[in-house]
Amino acid sequence: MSGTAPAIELKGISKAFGPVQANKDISIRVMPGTIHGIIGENGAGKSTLMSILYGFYKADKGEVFINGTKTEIPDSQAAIAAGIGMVFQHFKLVENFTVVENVILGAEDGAMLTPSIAKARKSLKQLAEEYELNVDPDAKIEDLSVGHQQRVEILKALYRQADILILDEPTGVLTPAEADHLFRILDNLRNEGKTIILITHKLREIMEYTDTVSVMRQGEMTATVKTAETSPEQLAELMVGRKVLLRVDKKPAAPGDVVLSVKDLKVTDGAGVERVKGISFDIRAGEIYGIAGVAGNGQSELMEVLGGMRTGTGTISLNGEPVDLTGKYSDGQSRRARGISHVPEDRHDEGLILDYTAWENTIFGYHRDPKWSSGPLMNNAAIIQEAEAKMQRFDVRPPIPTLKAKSFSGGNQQKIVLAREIEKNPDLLLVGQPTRGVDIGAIEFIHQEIIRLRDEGKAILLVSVELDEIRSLSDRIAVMFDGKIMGERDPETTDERELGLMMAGISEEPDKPAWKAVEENLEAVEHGEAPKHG
Amino acid sequence: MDKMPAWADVVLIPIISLILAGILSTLVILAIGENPLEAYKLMIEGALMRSAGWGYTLYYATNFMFTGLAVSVAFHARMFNIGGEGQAMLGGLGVALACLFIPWPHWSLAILGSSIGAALFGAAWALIPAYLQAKRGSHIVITTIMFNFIAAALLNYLLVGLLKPAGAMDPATAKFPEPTHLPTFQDMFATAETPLFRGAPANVSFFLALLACLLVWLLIWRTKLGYEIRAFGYSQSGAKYAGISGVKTIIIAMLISGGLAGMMAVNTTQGEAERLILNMTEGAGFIGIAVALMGRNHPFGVLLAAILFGFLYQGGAELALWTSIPRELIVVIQALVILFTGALDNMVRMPLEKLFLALRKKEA
Amino acid sequence: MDFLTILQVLDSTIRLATPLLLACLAGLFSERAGIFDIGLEGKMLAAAFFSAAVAYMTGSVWLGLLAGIAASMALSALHGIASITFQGNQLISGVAINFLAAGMTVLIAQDWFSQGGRTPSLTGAGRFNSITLPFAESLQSVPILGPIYHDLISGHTILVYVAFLMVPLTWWILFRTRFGLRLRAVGENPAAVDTAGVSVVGLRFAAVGICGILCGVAGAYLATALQAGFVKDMSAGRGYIALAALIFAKWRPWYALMSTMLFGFLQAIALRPDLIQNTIGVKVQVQLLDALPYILTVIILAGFVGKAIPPRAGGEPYVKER
Amino acid sequence: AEPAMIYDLGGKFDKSFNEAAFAGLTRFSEETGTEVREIELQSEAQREQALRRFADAGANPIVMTGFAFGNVLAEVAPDYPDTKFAIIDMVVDEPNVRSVVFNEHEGSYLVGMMAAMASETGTVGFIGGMDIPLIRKFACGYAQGVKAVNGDASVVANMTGTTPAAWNDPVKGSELTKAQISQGADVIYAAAGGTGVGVLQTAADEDILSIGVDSNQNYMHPGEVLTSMLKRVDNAVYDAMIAGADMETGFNVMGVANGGIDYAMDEYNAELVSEEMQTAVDEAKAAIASGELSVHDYTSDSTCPALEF
Ligand SMILES: Nc1ncnc2c1ncn2[C@@H]1O[C@H](COP(=O)(O)OP(=O)(O)OP(=O)(O)O)[C@@H](O)[C@H]1O
Ligand SMILES: Nc1ncnc2c1ncn2[C@@H]1O[C@H](COP(=O)(O)OP(=O)(O)OP(=O)(O)O)[C@@H](O)[C@H]1O
Ligand SMILES: [Mg+2]
Ligand SMILES: [Mg+2]
Repeated sequence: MSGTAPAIELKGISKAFGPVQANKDISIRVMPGTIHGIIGENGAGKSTLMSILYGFYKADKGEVFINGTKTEIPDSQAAIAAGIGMVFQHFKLVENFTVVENVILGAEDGAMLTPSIAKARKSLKQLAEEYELNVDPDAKIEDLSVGHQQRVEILKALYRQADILILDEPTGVLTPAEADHLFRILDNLRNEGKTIILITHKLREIMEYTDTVSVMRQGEMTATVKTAETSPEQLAELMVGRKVLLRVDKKPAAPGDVVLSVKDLKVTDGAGVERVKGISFDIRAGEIYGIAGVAGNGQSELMEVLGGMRTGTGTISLNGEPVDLTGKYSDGQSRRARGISHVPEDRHDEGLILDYTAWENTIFGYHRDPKWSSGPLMNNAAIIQEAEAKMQRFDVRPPIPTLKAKSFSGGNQQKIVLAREIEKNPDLLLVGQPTRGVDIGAIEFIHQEIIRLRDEGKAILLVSVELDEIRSLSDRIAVMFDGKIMGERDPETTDERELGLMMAGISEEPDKPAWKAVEENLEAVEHGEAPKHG
Repeated sequence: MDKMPAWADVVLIPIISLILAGILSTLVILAIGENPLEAYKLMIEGALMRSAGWGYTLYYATNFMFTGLAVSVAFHARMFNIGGEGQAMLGGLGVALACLFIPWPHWSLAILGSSIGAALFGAAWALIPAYLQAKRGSHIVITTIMFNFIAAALLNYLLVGLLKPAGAMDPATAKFPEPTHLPTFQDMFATAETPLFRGAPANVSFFLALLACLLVWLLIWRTKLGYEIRAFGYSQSGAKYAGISGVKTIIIAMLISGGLAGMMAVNTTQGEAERLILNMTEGAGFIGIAVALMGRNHPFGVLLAAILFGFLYQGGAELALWTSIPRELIVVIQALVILFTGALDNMVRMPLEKLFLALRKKEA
Repeated sequence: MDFLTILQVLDSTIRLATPLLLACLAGLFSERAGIFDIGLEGKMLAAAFFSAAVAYMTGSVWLGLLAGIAASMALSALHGIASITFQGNQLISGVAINFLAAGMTVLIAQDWFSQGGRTPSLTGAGRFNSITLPFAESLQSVPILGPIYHDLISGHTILVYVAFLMVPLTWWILFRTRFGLRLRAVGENPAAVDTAGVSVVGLRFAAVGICGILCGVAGAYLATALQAGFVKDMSAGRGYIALAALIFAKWRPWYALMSTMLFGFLQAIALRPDLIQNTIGVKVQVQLLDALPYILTVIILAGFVGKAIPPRAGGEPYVKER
Repeated sequence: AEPAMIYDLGGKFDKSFNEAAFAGLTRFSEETGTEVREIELQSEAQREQALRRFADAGANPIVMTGFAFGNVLAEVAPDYPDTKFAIIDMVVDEPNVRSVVFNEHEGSYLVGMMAAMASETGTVGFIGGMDIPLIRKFACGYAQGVKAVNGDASVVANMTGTTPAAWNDPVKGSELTKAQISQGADVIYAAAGGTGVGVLQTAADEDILSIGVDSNQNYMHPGEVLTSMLKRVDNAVYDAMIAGADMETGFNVMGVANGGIDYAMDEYNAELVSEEMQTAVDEAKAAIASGELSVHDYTSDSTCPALEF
């Protein structure tokens, strides 16, 4: 025990959301001037714990000590006063406000806005210099990239003079280069004596940047260790409670005929912005074609066009037959009838109707299939029976088809979607972010299922922001940046660095520091110019 | 894991809400210097203890079933159809045209024709707001309110001018011909020895409303269309993913909704007045909102809630007959019922959920 | 149409637009904070009754005004409790409030005055009388500007001037003060406000309260300035028109002024079938004139003014814990 | 048996004929000390219900206001041969029914004459409530009276609206009044229920003359209301109730001839009505009474010789 008091000490924190016990009797200590990592499966209670520390939720039980003094944190105001700042997993920014407006919101000086804004402008400039946190103070949030939005969140905290900064999964949406930049900033902050809590799913980040790490499982704190004294394998085991295979086992692919052929596909979104700028590729039977890229570079739109949710121009053909892209003669249902199944990126908003029962969800999108109905009426009994069988096969827990979808955990929800789409035995499977928000155990299972389908000779298009996932599943990897495919790589021969650069829109340019090129490129895109590199 | 058992959600909460509305109503009656017990006794005796009372209660309930179903079908697609009033007025027009200009040989055929007329006209009146919502994003709440006003002006124009028989005073059409008159409960159930439902306006369209409840139930919970409507209502992005067309779903749901609201006119216009009068809806379109809310947008719930509101109407009439309580008391009671069963639902729900959680914890 | 007739129509426009403007600004505060309010109608009605009743009983229109505001705020509080505290459905709460006001006003009026849900007529200090602005008389002879000043600008009740002053004031509050920033933020993203350490509930209640005050003034204007007493249902759908005007105005104060003036003008012109007949040369059915403001509203909403994007968090209760 | 009273949907305080009926009822119960059962309807379907419930309860006679009862009463009356019914504003041909109808066009004609004579601008106004034939009947009689005095006079006629709300929109009544004033009207006749309150108020505020309707409304703004067109529904109700169970049945036309329709003179408008005005109007009144002068009734053929709708 050293003489200094811990910056943060939580004692016996418990919190229930209705019947869900999100935090059970959690205690933790974080020393000042350190970066403390927290890892755990989805739903383990990490965000809840931090939200309690930030006064966003109120704990049912427990005490908080800041710098050794017991502190009541009934609301965020109190947390801010105690020097705590938090960057949430989903940013809490007002989209159509400018950066300064967001920064001063709640921390204004006096009742009038003008002086507050003037002052904030000045101190933003200072902070930008001090911590490499540049953003245009008059830009609207909705016009900024995620990376810059995140900077605004950090600026908000620093503007409120936070000494303790909590970051909840900050790198999930960043390019590797942006992530590097972020960690440089965090390093600076730590060197200034600030305390940082970092929640992440990425063991690599924990190992590289943190001083100490805590592991959570099912609402409980299972261990706190010094980072230097642990290993990724040990952390994974602590997280899931058993040994986990961190790599996927698969046989080499045996590609057959071309199933999907895409030529010069362009997609324009509702606001008139071109999101996919003329891409072409083929996928063969029995192979997994992985698309890597930072979220928002046109992958979602690509998937949506293929799935019939959007219109586009160009040509696609399935098994040699053309597919209508105008939306006039086709929609999601006719795509399904043609043998395209689609596991959407967002299971809550798209893949499932959360208020529908599991059995209703097992025919979602296929409900017009004559198999399920007699005349205008649906054959509910048959659907339920079939649903039960599917749930058994996909090990959905609990296998009760009459439960509402929202009462399943994330991993099981994803399994319901997969059961529906894979059991359809499609020619082409579109899979977006298959393991986002899914715990490690379920990830293993889902990966195996995808590979099984490939080995049965189906074509699979996989989109994921997780490089590791792309690399371990795909037979060919394409990287999308700014609506275009930057190039294709063989997973065996490429590496994270190369892919990371491509994700930022850069082919190798040895004479320039990578971060510099990255920044310039992102900036150009943001300002609507053509990227300078790539 | 649900927070509480389904029966508590479906039965307990509405009952507690109703009791709260009742308590406040009692206070209001006390405040205007009347005796609440007397009042409630009068209402119950007048509405439920005589066959003719039931004849009125069910007559009103028929209207509310149609408008309540209309609101709930639209609501399943997350469309808030406040235009029941206007759609019912247009439905009345459809009934009148069908009854006046087609020589029906028998009521059984006439009711078919007039139902189709009512549904078509009501649906047509819902079509424009639906289209504007689906295609142009015009807020359906506002457009349907506007369409209520426009319907009133249109009906006025027709009834003061074109459709009014020469020499008549009322802004109303001519009386419908004899063969279109619908059998009332009295015609159907009374015998010489047992004079039931004397003078009460309840008529065969009550059974039409029951049938509508059944069909709506089938539609929403048993058909592919209903599946799509609900899916769209729960999640528009989900519907898009599944290839369910938003435009189509909105328009179809609103057409069905408008058609149902229009069918209310079969009861009032063909069944009761036997001619189209200007004020034929009498606010039933708005009551439909409350009925749908109370009935949790389920046809069976709508049926029960419609009967409750029918009882309030008929009970209120009895109050007006035998006491000097102003008729607006019933409006206040309705407001309280809507408030507690609709807007303040969580006030009852939150503590109940806590209670059930605590109970469950104790068991475990 | 000669100049004086135009002035008269515009004068009528101002009087008819005033309650719409007040109600529209009321709705603006509420909806900017994310609380939809179709109960404007009911609040106006309640305020109209209580202002007239109290003005009659005390003989002071100012006390009447206060009473009207208090009544409207009481309904606002109800709306707040239902939709903010208990996270209920805002539309339903609004419908209930409209019913409640329609019933209660008549019930109480009958209990107090026994005049069939009406208040006795107000006289003298029980009413807002029109104000003649300085120099109105002496400037009347100045061509063009004189009549405009005398007939159009001067000669309204104080509440009309209050309503018009509310427009710049609302703009200033919303866009130049800390309160306004927070208010707008809470209608866009309440979570951002919450995590910035400001109470969402407090802000929303404040907005709903301001909405109550303005609806109260609108109702009092109907009963004690435009009229000399309350009759049942005297708000006659103005709350709904104000809502439509608010959407038309895209939730902005200056646009609110313009859109309510437009609606006021439509209503004023509907009162002058003779002018319409003279201008377009054909006689227009009264029923069509009567429906005209509503038809135009629909046409406007159909997107001829571009898409109106409501505050993003509008209509949704702020729920932290699901 | 005590009598019963059923008011039409407008309610008994409609500042119009229901209220006049209420006045008759009040006079009856004050004079005789008898309680009278009353109901204000709230829906169409209650017409029959109220009739039957009162008849079953032994009320006699049962008086109702409004033409809308016509159809229903024709069905109900035969079921209660021992009960007497009186209906106002409609004819029902049954042995136990007294039908009282009013020649409102005659009274409107008289006040129209007065308006034309009192007008200095040669323009007079009419503001109706909801646009229904009955109100057009008022307007048409009024316009004929105006033209009879001054063929060049113009009549500005407006209806308040097309929904029942038109009976209760004094704000719109006010604005219509102002609009009519700006068109030159300096006498305005309001036949608009509660909306008329706004008309009379604004006319008084703007210092022009107004004309009340149904009941004597001269008192509302002393010295500012020219006269009121009286429709003595109160008398009809009083008479029926006083006659009790022995009420004579049959057809009863109340017009200028039998004092059922009149115009109001009292201390409040004495100064407004000149000698010669009164003479002229009384002459016309006599002519109408004797049948010499016939005023066109709009509802007879839905046309009006003096006014276009
Ligand atoms: N606002 C809420 N209302 C109800 N339940 C909640 C709420 N927030 C979280 N939960 C539940 O509490 C549990 C813990 O959730 P939490 O968000 O803290 O997990 P997490 O560890 O941050 O997961 P993730 O990795 O997905 O961010 C989960 O079961 C979750 O469903
Ligand atoms: N020597 C350095 N080492 C590490 N990072 C640096 C270095 N110099 C600049 N940066 C960071 O790299 C980013 C890009 O630098 P650049 O000079 O383009 O800044 P900027 O354009 O003002 O920033 P922004 O992209 O926020 O508008 C900046 O955020 C800056 O903080
Ligand atoms: Mg989390
Ligand atoms: Mg830069």
